[in-house]
Amino acid sequence: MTERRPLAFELSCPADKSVLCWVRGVVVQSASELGFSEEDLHKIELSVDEACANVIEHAYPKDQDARPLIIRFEAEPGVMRITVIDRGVGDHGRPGAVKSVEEYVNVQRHRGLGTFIMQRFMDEVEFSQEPGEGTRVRMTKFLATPSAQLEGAP
Amino acid sequence: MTERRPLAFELSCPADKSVLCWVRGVVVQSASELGFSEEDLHKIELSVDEACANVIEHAYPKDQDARPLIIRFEAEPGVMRITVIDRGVGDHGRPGAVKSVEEYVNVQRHRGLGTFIMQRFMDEVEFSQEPGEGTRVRMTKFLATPSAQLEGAP
Amino acid sequence: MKTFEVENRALDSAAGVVVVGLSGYLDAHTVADFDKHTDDLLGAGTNKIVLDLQGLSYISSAGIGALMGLSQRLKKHGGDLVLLQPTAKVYKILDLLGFTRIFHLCTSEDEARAVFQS
Amino acid sequence: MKTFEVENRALDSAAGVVVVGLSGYLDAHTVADFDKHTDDLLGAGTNKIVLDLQGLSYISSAGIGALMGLSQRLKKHGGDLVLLQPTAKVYKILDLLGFTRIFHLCTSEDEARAVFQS
Ligand SMILES: Nc1ncnc2c1ncn2[C@@H]1O[C@H](COP(=O)(O)OP(=O)(O)O)[C@@H](O)[C@H]1O
Ligand SMILES: Nc1ncnc2c1ncn2[C@@H]1O[C@H](COP(=O)(O)OP(=O)(O)O)[C@@H](O)[C@H]1O
Repeated sequence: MTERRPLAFELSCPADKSVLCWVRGVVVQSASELGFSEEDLHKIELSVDEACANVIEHAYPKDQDARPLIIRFEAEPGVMRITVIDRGVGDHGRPGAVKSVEEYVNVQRHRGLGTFIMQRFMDEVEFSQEPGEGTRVRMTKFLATPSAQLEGAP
Repeated sequence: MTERRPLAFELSCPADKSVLCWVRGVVVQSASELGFSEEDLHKIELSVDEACANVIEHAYPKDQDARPLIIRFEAEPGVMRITVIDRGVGDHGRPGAVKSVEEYVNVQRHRGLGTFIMQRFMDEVEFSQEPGEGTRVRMTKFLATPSAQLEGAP
Repeated sequence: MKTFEVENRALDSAAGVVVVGLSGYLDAHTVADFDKHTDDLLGAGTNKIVLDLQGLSYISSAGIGALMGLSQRLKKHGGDLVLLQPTAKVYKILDLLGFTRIFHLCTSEDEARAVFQS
Repeated sequence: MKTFEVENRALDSAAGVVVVGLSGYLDAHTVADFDKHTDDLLGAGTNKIVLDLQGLSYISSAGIGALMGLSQRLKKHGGDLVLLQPTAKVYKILDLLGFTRIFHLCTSEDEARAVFQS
């Protein structure tokens, strides 16, 4: 039978809220080809959504026309990396994520849940940003090995 | 309820046979959001596959490492345009497609079916190529209006 | 194409409880519709809401934040928010993040009704 | 991850008819597996093949070309190719392109067997 080669691609589209559903669809479809569990697929879907929603909401000045949202997807055996890239302001000095759901609930202004989700659901999350160069969020998820899955089972 | 904005995006990935299945998945998912019928989705899926398979098989010299395959997707009300782009040789002087399945069957070397499929299944197909600049295949599909769909029904 | 819908269905108008059904996905895009709908309800004096989540296929932080905000506003007006029958996927998302500890979740309308009677 | 599989199942070894089951998708990527498998069969003297397409979810020109080539080679050796029970989608693709006029399609193994007895 024919085996798949590792998948690598880049998506680019306008940073508009209406693309979120589509991006989730593409990312879940691609990640599912790598053999992630349903729960991991939910985690990946949500994390990518949060990173993209941040680009859409925070990266660009309201009046800017060109608002690229770029999603880079790289798979190697056992590991998937997704990088969400914008060409926006980049100098936000990210106000740390909440540490727990309880903290989020008690804080007056509900913020920081997006970063909490990415950090909780992905194995590694790296932010990098340069003023005027935009932001990159690089998220890594390891495929659970069969034995690790067994250990996780009840 | 929230309405979708027209979708526009660009995919780029290595021109390798293993990406075909993934490209088909993304394109079908995206086209289905526009409301194409199942039959039209089959036609779109096959046409894009043929254009991409041509890039993978014909666009690049065997020994070339960087082999980009780019798929541009643009939707406006009632119409979808997909452009399949490569940066390859571009000077192939495309040997006309077969005119019918019977011609294809009788010809010794089975070639030209890909172009036949694109031209048969899409509403418009335009090829453009420049030596050394690669090839672009721009395919347009119109959404059947409800009345046109009724006319087409048995 | 419809991606999200929110609609009222009265459960118990005597007790002032409104059932609101959600369908599709609740994300940063569709949350504006949800906020507008629930703002209208609060403006009309509603303070007890059962959100029927049977038709909801996905929720992101934007949606969770909206549920959170709604819940707190209803409580401030002496009412409450109950989440009814989330799909397995939405339940999983809420649960993995710890929100099943925060929200009031019910598996039947009877159970939801009882919350407001106690 | 498996994307395409091809496997032999003998239908009637006395009559020399081999049933070959396909599953997954047959495109420019997977067609090499198909070609290798059918080359081996022809090399072993098979000239009558029933291709069971019940599990095949997709076919592109590369796959159709391979079926075409196989059919012509089998005929040259005094045999034939019969396509058994394509899925609705694969049937639609073949039909829209006119290939249902070219290939021998059957809806049951009995029908396929009869083709080779006549
Ligand atoms: N791509 C980005 N460009 C600019 N600022 C960003 C970007 N992503 C996040 N931020 C900043 O980081 C903050 C934290 O983001 P997040 O944890 O997702 O929570 P929220 O979006 O709810 O505020 C945002 O409020 C914003 O100020
Ligand atoms: N992207 C491309 N770059 C270079 N040559 C191409 C490209 N696409 C098609 N061709 C040429 O056009 C021919 C016709 O293609 P097609 O109709 O799909 O049939 P087939 O691929 O079966 O030959 C190919 O054989 C090839 O020579």
